[in-house]
Amino acid sequence: MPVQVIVFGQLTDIMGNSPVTIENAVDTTDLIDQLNQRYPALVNKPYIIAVDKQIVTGHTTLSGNNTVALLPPFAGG
Amino acid sequence: MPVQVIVFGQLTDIMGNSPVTIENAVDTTDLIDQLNQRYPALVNKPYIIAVDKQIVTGHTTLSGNNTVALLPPFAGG
Amino acid sequence: MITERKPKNIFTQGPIAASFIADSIQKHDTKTNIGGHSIFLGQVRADVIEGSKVVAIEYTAYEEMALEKMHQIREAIFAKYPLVCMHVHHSLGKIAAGEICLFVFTSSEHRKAAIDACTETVERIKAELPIWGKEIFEDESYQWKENK
Amino acid sequence: MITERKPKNIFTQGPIAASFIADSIQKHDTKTNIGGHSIFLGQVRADVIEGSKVVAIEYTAYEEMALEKMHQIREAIFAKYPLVCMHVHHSLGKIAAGEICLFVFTSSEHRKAAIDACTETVERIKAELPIWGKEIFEDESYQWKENK
Repeated sequence: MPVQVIVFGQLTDIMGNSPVTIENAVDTTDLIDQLNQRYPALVNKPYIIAVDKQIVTGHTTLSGNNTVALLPPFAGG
Repeated sequence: MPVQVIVFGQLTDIMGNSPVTIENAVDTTDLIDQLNQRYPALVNKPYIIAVDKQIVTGHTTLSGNNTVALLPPFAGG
Repeated sequence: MITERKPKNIFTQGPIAASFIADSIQKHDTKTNIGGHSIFLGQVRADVIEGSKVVAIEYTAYEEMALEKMHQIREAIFAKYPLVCMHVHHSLGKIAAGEICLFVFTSSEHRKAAIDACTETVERIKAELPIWGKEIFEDESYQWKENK
Repeated sequence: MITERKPKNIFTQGPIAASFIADSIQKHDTKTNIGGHSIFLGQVRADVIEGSKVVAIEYTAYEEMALEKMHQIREAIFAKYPLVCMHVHHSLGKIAAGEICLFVFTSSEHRKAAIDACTETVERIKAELPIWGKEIFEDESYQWKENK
Protein backbone atom coordinates (compact mmCIF):
# COMPACT_ATOMS: atom_id res chain seq x y z
CA MET A 1 0.00 0.00 0.00
CA PRO A 2 1.45 3.40 -1.00
CA VAL A 3 2.20 5.97 1.67
CA GLN A 4 2.68 9.70 1.17
CA VAL A 5 5.52 11.13 3.22
CA ILE A 6 5.82 14.85 3.93
CA VAL A 7 8.60 16.55 5.84
CA PHE A 8 9.14 19.99 7.34
CA GLY A 9 11.82 22.29 8.69
CA GLN A 10 15.39 21.04 8.53
CA LEU A 11 14.23 17.74 7.00
CA THR A 12 13.35 19.60 3.79
CA ASP A 13 17.11 20.14 3.39
CA ILE A 14 17.36 16.33 3.00
CA MET A 15 14.09 15.32 1.34
CA GLY A 16 12.93 18.51 -0.36
CA ASN A 17 9.58 20.23 -0.17
CA SER A 18 7.48 17.81 -2.24
CA PRO A 19 5.69 14.74 -0.87
CA VAL A 20 7.59 11.50 -1.35
CA THR A 21 5.63 8.34 -2.17
CA ILE A 22 6.78 5.03 -0.69
CA GLU A 23 5.12 2.25 -2.66
CA ASN A 24 4.70 -0.31 0.07
CA ALA A 25 5.14 0.09 3.82
CA VAL A 26 3.23 -1.99 6.34
CA ASP A 27 4.06 0.11 9.38
CA THR A 28 6.05 3.17 10.47
CA THR A 29 9.15 1.11 11.31
CA ASP A 30 9.20 -0.36 7.81
CA LEU A 31 8.60 3.10 6.34
CA ILE A 32 11.46 4.72 8.27
CA ASP A 33 13.81 1.87 7.30
CA GLN A 34 13.05 2.49 3.64
CA LEU A 35 13.45 6.26 4.02
CA ASN A 36 16.76 5.82 5.85
CA GLN A 37 18.08 3.73 2.94
CA ARG A 38 16.95 6.31 0.39
CA TYR A 39 18.04 9.37 2.45
CA PRO A 40 21.02 8.35 4.62
CA ALA A 41 21.25 11.91 6.06
CA LEU A 42 17.91 11.26 7.77
CA VAL A 43 19.31 8.59 10.09
CA ASN A 44 20.41 10.70 13.02
CA LYS A 45 18.00 13.60 12.67
CA PRO A 46 15.58 14.32 15.52
CA TYR A 47 11.89 14.18 14.59
CA ILE A 48 8.54 12.79 15.68
CA ILE A 49 6.08 11.05 13.40
CA ALA A 50 2.48 12.00 12.68
CA VAL A 51 0.17 9.62 10.81
CA ASP A 52 -2.79 11.50 9.32
CA LYS A 53 -2.02 14.50 11.57
CA GLN A 54 -1.94 12.41 14.77
CA ILE A 55 1.37 12.04 16.56
CA VAL A 56 2.27 8.36 16.98
CA THR A 57 4.94 6.62 18.98
CA GLY A 58 6.50 3.22 18.41
CA HIS A 59 5.45 0.76 15.81
CA THR A 60 2.27 1.98 14.06
CA THR A 61 0.49 -0.04 11.36
CA LEU A 62 -0.24 1.80 8.12
CA SER A 63 -3.62 0.93 6.68
CA GLY A 64 -3.24 2.49 3.24
CA ASN A 65 -3.77 5.98 1.93
CA ASN A 66 -1.98 7.36 4.97
CA THR A 67 -0.06 10.57 5.03
CA VAL A 68 2.98 10.28 7.25
CA ALA A 69 4.66 13.49 8.36
CA LEU A 70 8.15 13.69 9.84
CA LEU A 71 8.23 16.63 12.25
CA PRO A 72 11.55 18.00 13.51
CA PRO A 73 11.51 20.01 16.78
CA PHE A 74 8.90 22.78 16.65
CA ALA A 75 10.03 26.40 16.58
CA GLY A 76 6.88 28.51 16.46
CA GLY A 77 6.46 31.88 18.14
CA MET B 1 2.53 74.62 63.61
CA PRO B 2 -0.02 74.55 60.78
CA VAL B 3 -0.56 71.32 58.82
CA GLN B 4 -2.21 70.96 55.44
CA VAL B 5 -4.51 67.95 55.19
CA ILE B 6 -5.57 66.49 51.86
CA VAL B 7 -7.93 63.59 51.34
CA PHE B 8 -8.89 61.37 48.40
CA GLY B 9 -11.51 58.90 47.24
CA GLN B 10 -14.43 58.29 49.57
CA LEU B 11 -12.97 60.68 52.16
CA THR B 12 -13.75 63.58 49.82
CA ASP B 13 -17.43 62.81 50.51
CA ILE B 14 -16.70 63.82 54.12
CA MET B 15 -14.03 66.50 53.88
CA GLY B 16 -14.42 67.83 50.33
CA ASN B 17 -11.80 68.27 47.64
CA SER B 18 -9.91 71.27 49.05
CA PRO B 19 -7.00 71.06 51.47
CA VAL B 20 -7.96 71.61 55.10
CA THR B 21 -5.56 73.51 57.37
CA ILE B 22 -5.18 72.44 60.99
CA GLU B 23 -3.55 75.29 62.90
CA ASN B 24 -1.58 73.33 65.40
CA ALA B 25 -0.86 69.60 65.54
CA VAL B 26 2.28 68.15 67.10
CA ASP B 27 1.91 64.67 65.67
CA THR B 28 -0.37 62.51 63.54
CA THR B 29 -2.32 61.23 66.56
CA ASP B 30 -3.10 64.81 67.65
CA LEU B 31 -4.00 65.68 64.04
CA ILE B 32 -6.41 62.75 63.62
CA ASP B 33 -8.06 63.55 66.99
CA GLN B 34 -8.75 67.08 65.80
CA LEU B 35 -10.04 65.89 62.41
CA ASN B 36 -12.31 63.31 64.08
CA GLN B 37 -13.85 66.07 66.20
CA ARG B 38 -14.40 68.30 63.19
CA TYR B 39 -15.57 65.47 60.86
CA PRO B 40 -17.26 62.79 63.00
CA ALA B 41 -17.98 60.69 59.85
CA LEU B 42 -14.22 60.15 59.53
CA VAL B 43 -13.98 58.09 62.72
CA ASN B 44 -14.61 54.61 61.35
CA LYS B 45 -13.34 55.06 57.83
CA PRO B 46 -10.42 52.94 56.60
CA TYR B 47 -7.37 54.88 55.47
CA ILE B 48 -3.61 55.06 55.76
CA ILE B 49 -1.64 58.25 56.40
CA ALA B 50 1.10 59.76 54.27
CA VAL B 51 3.25 62.62 55.57
CA ASP B 52 4.89 64.50 52.70
CA LYS B 53 4.09 61.59 50.36
CA GLN B 54 5.67 58.96 52.64
CA ILE B 55 3.36 56.42 54.24
CA VAL B 56 3.72 56.47 58.03
CA THR B 57 2.45 54.17 60.73
CA GLY B 58 1.82 54.90 64.38
CA HIS B 59 2.60 58.13 66.12
CA THR B 60 4.54 60.43 63.78
CA THR B 61 5.86 63.83 64.83
CA LEU B 62 4.93 66.76 62.57
CA SER B 63 7.75 69.23 62.15
CA GLY B 64 5.84 72.06 60.50
CA ASN B 65 4.91 72.77 56.90
CA ASN B 66 3.90 69.16 56.49
CA THR B 67 1.27 67.94 54.08
CA VAL B 68 -0.65 65.05 55.55
CA ALA B 69 -2.72 62.91 53.18
CA LEU B 70 -5.42 60.50 54.28
CA LEU B 71 -5.52 57.66 51.75
CA PRO B 72 -8.49 55.27 51.64
CA PRO B 73 -7.96 51.83 50.02
CA PHE B 74 -6.41 52.17 46.56
CA ALA B 75 -8.47 51.25 43.52
CA GLY B 76 -6.29 51.86 40.50
CA GLY B 77 -6.30 49.77 37.35
CA MET C 1 27.88 54.16 38.99
CA ILE C 2 24.24 54.77 39.79
CA THR C 3 22.08 55.27 36.73
CA GLU C 4 19.04 57.40 37.42
CA ARG C 5 15.84 56.93 35.50
CA LYS C 6 13.81 60.13 35.69
CA PRO C 7 10.25 59.67 37.04
CA LYS C 8 7.92 59.51 34.05
CA ASN C 9 4.35 60.74 34.02
CA ILE C 10 2.06 57.73 33.76
CA PHE C 11 -1.21 59.68 33.87
CA THR C 12 -3.31 60.54 30.88
CA GLN C 13 -6.65 62.37 30.87
CA GLY C 14 -9.42 60.16 29.51
CA PRO C 15 -9.29 56.66 28.06
CA ILE C 16 -6.24 55.04 26.47
CA ALA C 17 -6.91 54.74 22.73
CA ALA C 18 -6.18 51.57 20.77
CA SER C 19 -4.27 53.75 18.29
CA PHE C 20 -2.00 54.95 21.12
CA ILE C 21 -1.28 51.31 22.01
CA ALA C 22 -0.54 50.54 18.34
CA ASP C 23 1.89 53.47 18.14
CA SER C 24 3.61 52.27 21.28
CA ILE C 25 4.01 48.76 19.83
CA GLN C 26 5.17 50.13 16.46
CA LYS C 27 7.95 52.16 18.11
CA HIS C 28 9.63 48.93 19.22
CA ASP C 29 10.38 47.67 15.72
CA THR C 30 13.85 49.22 15.82
CA LYS C 31 14.68 47.46 19.10
CA THR C 32 15.74 44.21 17.47
CA ASN C 33 17.08 42.73 20.70
CA ILE C 34 13.45 42.25 21.85
CA GLY C 35 11.92 38.78 21.41
CA GLY C 36 8.76 39.13 23.49
CA HIS C 37 6.33 41.83 24.54
CA SER C 38 3.77 41.41 27.31
CA ILE C 39 0.85 43.80 27.53
CA PHE C 40 -1.88 44.14 30.14
CA LEU C 41 -4.91 46.31 29.50
CA GLY C 42 -7.46 47.20 32.15
CA GLN C 43 -10.93 47.84 30.74
CA VAL C 44 -13.87 49.41 32.61
CA ARG C 45 -16.60 46.83 33.22
CA ALA C 46 -20.32 47.59 33.15
CA ASP C 47 -20.86 45.74 36.43
CA VAL C 48 -24.40 45.54 37.76
CA ILE C 49 -24.43 46.33 41.48
CA GLU C 50 -27.73 45.92 43.30
CA GLY C 51 -29.63 46.42 40.06
CA SER C 52 -27.70 49.48 38.87
CA LYS C 53 -25.29 49.35 35.95
CA VAL C 54 -21.87 51.04 36.05
CA VAL C 55 -21.59 53.35 33.02
CA ALA C 56 -18.18 54.83 33.82
CA ILE C 57 -15.42 55.03 36.40
CA GLU C 58 -14.01 58.43 37.31
CA TYR C 59 -10.38 58.06 38.33
CA THR C 60 -8.49 60.42 40.61
CA ALA C 61 -5.00 60.09 42.07
CA TYR C 62 -2.59 61.63 44.50
CA GLU C 63 -0.48 62.25 41.44
CA GLU C 64 2.84 63.39 42.92
CA MET C 65 2.91 60.48 45.37
CA ALA C 66 1.78 57.99 42.69
CA LEU C 67 4.57 59.07 40.34
CA GLU C 68 7.20 58.73 43.08
CA LYS C 69 5.85 55.29 43.98
CA MET C 70 5.67 54.22 40.33
CA HIS C 71 9.29 55.27 39.92
CA GLN C 72 10.25 53.00 42.82
CA ILE C 73 8.26 50.13 41.36
CA ARG C 74 9.89 50.64 37.96
CA GLU C 75 13.38 50.62 39.50
CA ALA C 76 12.59 47.45 41.46
CA ILE C 77 11.19 45.67 38.38
CA PHE C 78 14.21 46.63 36.26
CA ALA C 79 16.50 45.38 39.03
CA LYS C 80 14.63 42.07 39.21
CA TYR C 81 14.01 41.25 35.54
CA PRO C 82 16.21 41.60 32.43
CA LEU C 83 13.86 43.97 30.61
CA VAL C 84 14.61 46.01 27.53
CA CYS C 85 11.83 48.48 28.34
CA MET C 86 8.64 49.14 30.28
CA HIS C 87 5.81 51.58 29.67
CA VAL C 88 2.90 52.32 32.02
CA HIS C 89 -0.14 54.51 31.38
CA HIS C 90 -3.12 55.04 33.69
CA SER C 91 -6.20 57.10 32.93
CA LEU C 92 -7.58 59.93 35.04
CA GLY C 93 -11.06 61.39 34.70
CA LYS C 94 -14.21 59.68 33.52
CA ILE C 95 -13.66 56.43 31.58
CA ALA C 96 -16.77 54.83 30.06
CA ALA C 97 -17.49 51.10 30.31
CA GLY C 98 -15.64 49.32 27.50
CA GLU C 99 -12.79 51.85 27.44
CA ILE C 100 -9.17 51.15 28.45
CA CYS C 101 -7.93 52.71 31.72
CA LEU C 102 -4.61 50.91 32.27
CA PHE C 103 -1.84 49.95 29.83
CA VAL C 104 1.26 48.12 31.06
CA PHE C 105 3.80 47.12 28.41
CA THR C 106 7.04 45.22 29.08
CA SER C 107 9.58 43.89 26.58
CA SER C 108 12.55 41.57 26.92
CA GLU C 109 14.89 39.38 24.93
CA HIS C 110 13.22 36.14 26.08
CA ARG C 111 9.52 36.02 26.89
CA LYS C 112 9.60 34.98 30.54
CA ALA C 113 11.03 38.24 31.86
CA ALA C 114 8.50 40.37 29.99
CA ILE C 115 5.56 38.21 31.10
CA ASP C 116 6.57 38.00 34.76
CA ALA C 117 7.50 41.68 34.95
CA CYS C 118 4.18 42.73 33.40
CA THR C 119 2.15 40.66 35.85
CA GLU C 120 4.11 41.87 38.86
CA THR C 121 3.88 45.49 37.75
CA VAL C 122 0.10 45.26 37.34
CA GLU C 123 -0.24 43.76 40.83
CA ARG C 124 1.96 46.44 42.36
CA ILE C 125 0.12 49.26 40.55
CA LYS C 126 -3.20 48.01 41.92
CA ALA C 127 -1.87 47.51 45.44
CA GLU C 128 0.48 50.44 45.86
CA LEU C 129 -0.46 53.44 43.73
CA PRO C 130 -2.72 56.03 45.39
CA ILE C 131 -5.46 55.98 42.77
CA TRP C 132 -9.22 55.91 43.36
CA GLY C 133 -12.19 55.14 41.17
CA LYS C 134 -15.75 56.38 41.50
CA GLU C 135 -18.15 53.92 39.87
CA ILE C 136 -20.85 56.01 38.27
CA PHE C 137 -24.27 54.44 37.65
CA GLU C 138 -26.87 55.17 34.98
CA ASP C 139 -28.82 57.46 37.34
CA GLU C 140 -25.62 59.42 38.18
CA SER C 141 -25.43 57.97 41.67
CA TYR C 142 -22.04 56.45 42.51
CA GLN C 143 -20.04 54.22 44.78
CA TRP C 144 -16.31 54.03 45.40
CA LYS C 145 -14.59 51.14 43.65
CA GLU C 146 -12.73 48.61 45.77
CA ASN C 147 -9.89 46.49 44.38
CA LYS C 148 -9.99 42.79 45.16
CA MET D 1 -25.10 20.03 25.31
CA ILE D 2 -21.71 20.15 23.63
CA THR D 3 -20.90 23.53 22.17
CA GLU D 4 -18.55 23.30 19.22
CA ARG D 5 -16.14 26.06 18.43
CA LYS D 6 -15.15 25.85 14.78
CA PRO D 7 -11.37 25.65 14.18
CA LYS D 8 -10.18 29.14 13.27
CA ASN D 9 -7.32 29.94 10.95
CA ILE D 10 -4.48 31.39 13.02
CA PHE D 11 -2.05 31.84 10.13
CA THR D 12 -1.37 35.06 8.35
CA GLN D 13 1.12 35.66 5.54
CA GLY D 14 3.79 38.14 6.58
CA PRO D 15 4.20 40.14 9.79
CA ILE D 16 1.39 41.09 12.17
CA ALA D 17 0.85 44.84 11.88
CA ALA D 18 0.44 47.09 14.92
CA SER D 19 -2.71 48.46 13.27
CA PHE D 20 -4.18 44.93 13.15
CA ILE D 21 -3.50 44.59 16.89
CA ALA D 22 -5.16 47.98 17.50
CA ASP D 23 -8.25 46.94 15.54
CA SER D 24 -8.43 43.73 17.51
CA ILE D 25 -8.27 45.64 20.82
CA GLN D 26 -10.81 48.21 19.61
CA LYS D 27 -13.37 45.51 18.74
CA HIS D 28 -13.61 44.59 22.43
CA ASP D 29 -15.08 47.92 23.54
CA THR D 30 -18.61 46.55 23.24
CA LYS D 31 -17.78 43.56 25.47
CA THR D 32 -18.36 45.42 28.71
CA ASN D 33 -18.08 42.28 30.83
CA ILE D 34 -14.30 42.31 30.19
CA GLY D 35 -12.11 43.80 32.92
CA GLY D 36 -8.67 42.69 31.75
CA HIS D 37 -6.88 41.86 28.52
CA SER D 38 -3.55 40.06 28.34
CA ILE D 39 -1.50 40.22 25.15
CA PHE D 40 1.69 38.47 24.18
CA LEU D 41 3.62 39.52 21.09
CA GLY D 42 6.52 37.58 19.67
CA GLN D 43 9.03 39.74 17.79
CA VAL D 44 11.85 38.51 15.53
CA ARG D 45 15.23 39.21 17.13
CA ALA D 46 18.36 40.18 15.19
CA ASP D 47 20.44 37.59 17.04
CA VAL D 48 24.11 37.39 16.21
CA ILE D 49 25.15 33.74 15.79
CA GLU D 50 28.85 33.03 15.25
CA GLY D 51 29.34 36.52 13.88
CA SER D 52 26.35 36.50 11.51
CA LYS D 53 23.25 38.60 12.16
CA VAL D 54 19.73 37.23 11.70
CA VAL D 55 17.85 39.55 9.34
CA ALA D 56 14.60 37.56 9.14
CA ILE D 57 12.91 34.32 10.08
CA GLU D 58 10.98 32.43 7.42
CA TYR D 59 8.13 30.51 9.04
CA THR D 60 6.51 27.39 7.64
CA ALA D 61 3.94 25.10 9.23
CA TYR D 62 2.09 21.85 8.79
CA GLU D 63 -0.98 24.01 8.62
CA GLU D 64 -3.81 21.47 8.78
CA MET D 65 -2.26 19.73 11.77
CA ALA D 66 -1.42 23.02 13.49
CA LEU D 67 -5.01 24.25 13.17
CA GLU D 68 -6.39 21.01 14.61
CA LYS D 69 -3.90 21.18 17.48
CA MET D 70 -4.62 24.87 18.11
CA HIS D 71 -8.32 24.04 18.25
CA GLN D 72 -7.62 21.46 20.97
CA ILE D 73 -5.47 23.94 22.89
CA ARG D 74 -8.20 26.57 22.64
CA GLU D 75 -10.85 24.15 23.93
CA ALA D 76 -8.59 23.13 26.83
CA ILE D 77 -7.83 26.75 27.77
CA PHE D 78 -11.51 27.73 27.67
CA ALA D 79 -12.33 24.71 29.85
CA LYS D 80 -9.65 25.69 32.38
CA TYR D 81 -10.05 29.48 32.60
CA PRO D 82 -13.16 31.72 32.69
CA LEU D 83 -12.30 33.62 29.52
CA VAL D 84 -14.55 35.93 27.56
CA CYS D 85 -12.48 35.50 24.40
CA MET D 86 -9.15 34.43 22.92
CA HIS D 87 -7.47 35.34 19.64
CA VAL D 88 -4.30 33.82 18.21
CA HIS D 89 -2.37 34.86 15.10
CA HIS D 90 0.92 33.42 13.85
CA SER D 91 2.87 34.62 10.83
CA LEU D 92 4.03 32.48 7.92
CA GLY D 93 6.63 33.50 5.36
CA LYS D 94 9.56 35.83 5.83
CA ILE D 95 9.36 38.10 8.90
CA ALA D 96 12.11 40.69 9.26
CA ALA D 97 13.90 41.37 12.55
CA GLY D 98 11.80 43.84 14.58
CA GLU D 99 8.51 42.61 13.12
CA ILE D 100 5.77 40.79 15.05
CA CYS D 101 5.28 37.07 14.28
CA LEU D 102 2.95 35.95 17.13
CA PHE D 103 -0.07 37.66 18.70
CA VAL D 104 -1.95 35.97 21.54
CA PHE D 105 -4.83 37.94 23.07
CA THR D 106 -6.99 36.76 25.98
CA SER D 107 -9.74 38.64 27.83
CA SER D 108 -11.65 37.93 31.01
CA GLU D 109 -13.80 39.57 33.67
CA HIS D 110 -11.00 39.56 36.26
CA ARG D 111 -7.38 39.86 35.25
CA LYS D 112 -5.95 36.60 36.59
CA ALA D 113 -7.73 34.33 34.11
CA ALA D 114 -6.66 36.42 31.10
CA ILE D 115 -3.03 36.60 32.28
CA ASP D 116 -2.69 32.91 33.14
CA ALA D 117 -4.51 31.78 29.99
CA CYS D 118 -2.31 33.97 27.79
CA THR D 119 0.90 32.63 29.29
CA GLU D 120 -0.23 29.02 29.08
CA THR D 121 -1.40 29.45 25.47
CA VAL D 122 1.95 30.94 24.44
CA GLU D 123 3.83 28.04 26.05
CA ARG D 124 1.58 25.47 24.38
CA ILE D 125 1.87 27.17 20.96
CA LYS D 126 5.65 27.04 21.18
CA ALA D 127 5.74 23.44 22.39
CA GLU D 128 2.91 21.84 20.45
CA LEU D 129 2.25 23.55 17.12
CA PRO D 130 4.10 22.11 14.10
CA ILE D 131 5.74 25.35 13.02
CA TRP D 132 9.34 25.86 11.90
CA GLY D 133 11.52 28.90 11.44
CA LYS D 134 14.49 29.36 9.17
CA GLU D 135 16.82 32.04 10.54
CA ILE D 136 18.16 33.91 7.56
CA PHE D 137 21.46 35.75 7.86
CA GLU D 138 22.74 38.85 6.07
CA ASP D 139 24.64 36.75 3.51
CA GLU D 140 21.45 34.69 2.77
CA SER D 141 22.83 31.62 4.52
CA TYR D 142 20.48 30.17 7.13
CA GLN D 143 20.04 27.89 10.10
CA TRP D 144 16.93 26.29 11.55
CA LYS D 145 15.61 28.00 14.67
CA GLU D 146 15.35 25.98 17.87
CA ASN D 147 12.93 26.88 20.63
CA LYS D 148 14.31 26.89 24.16
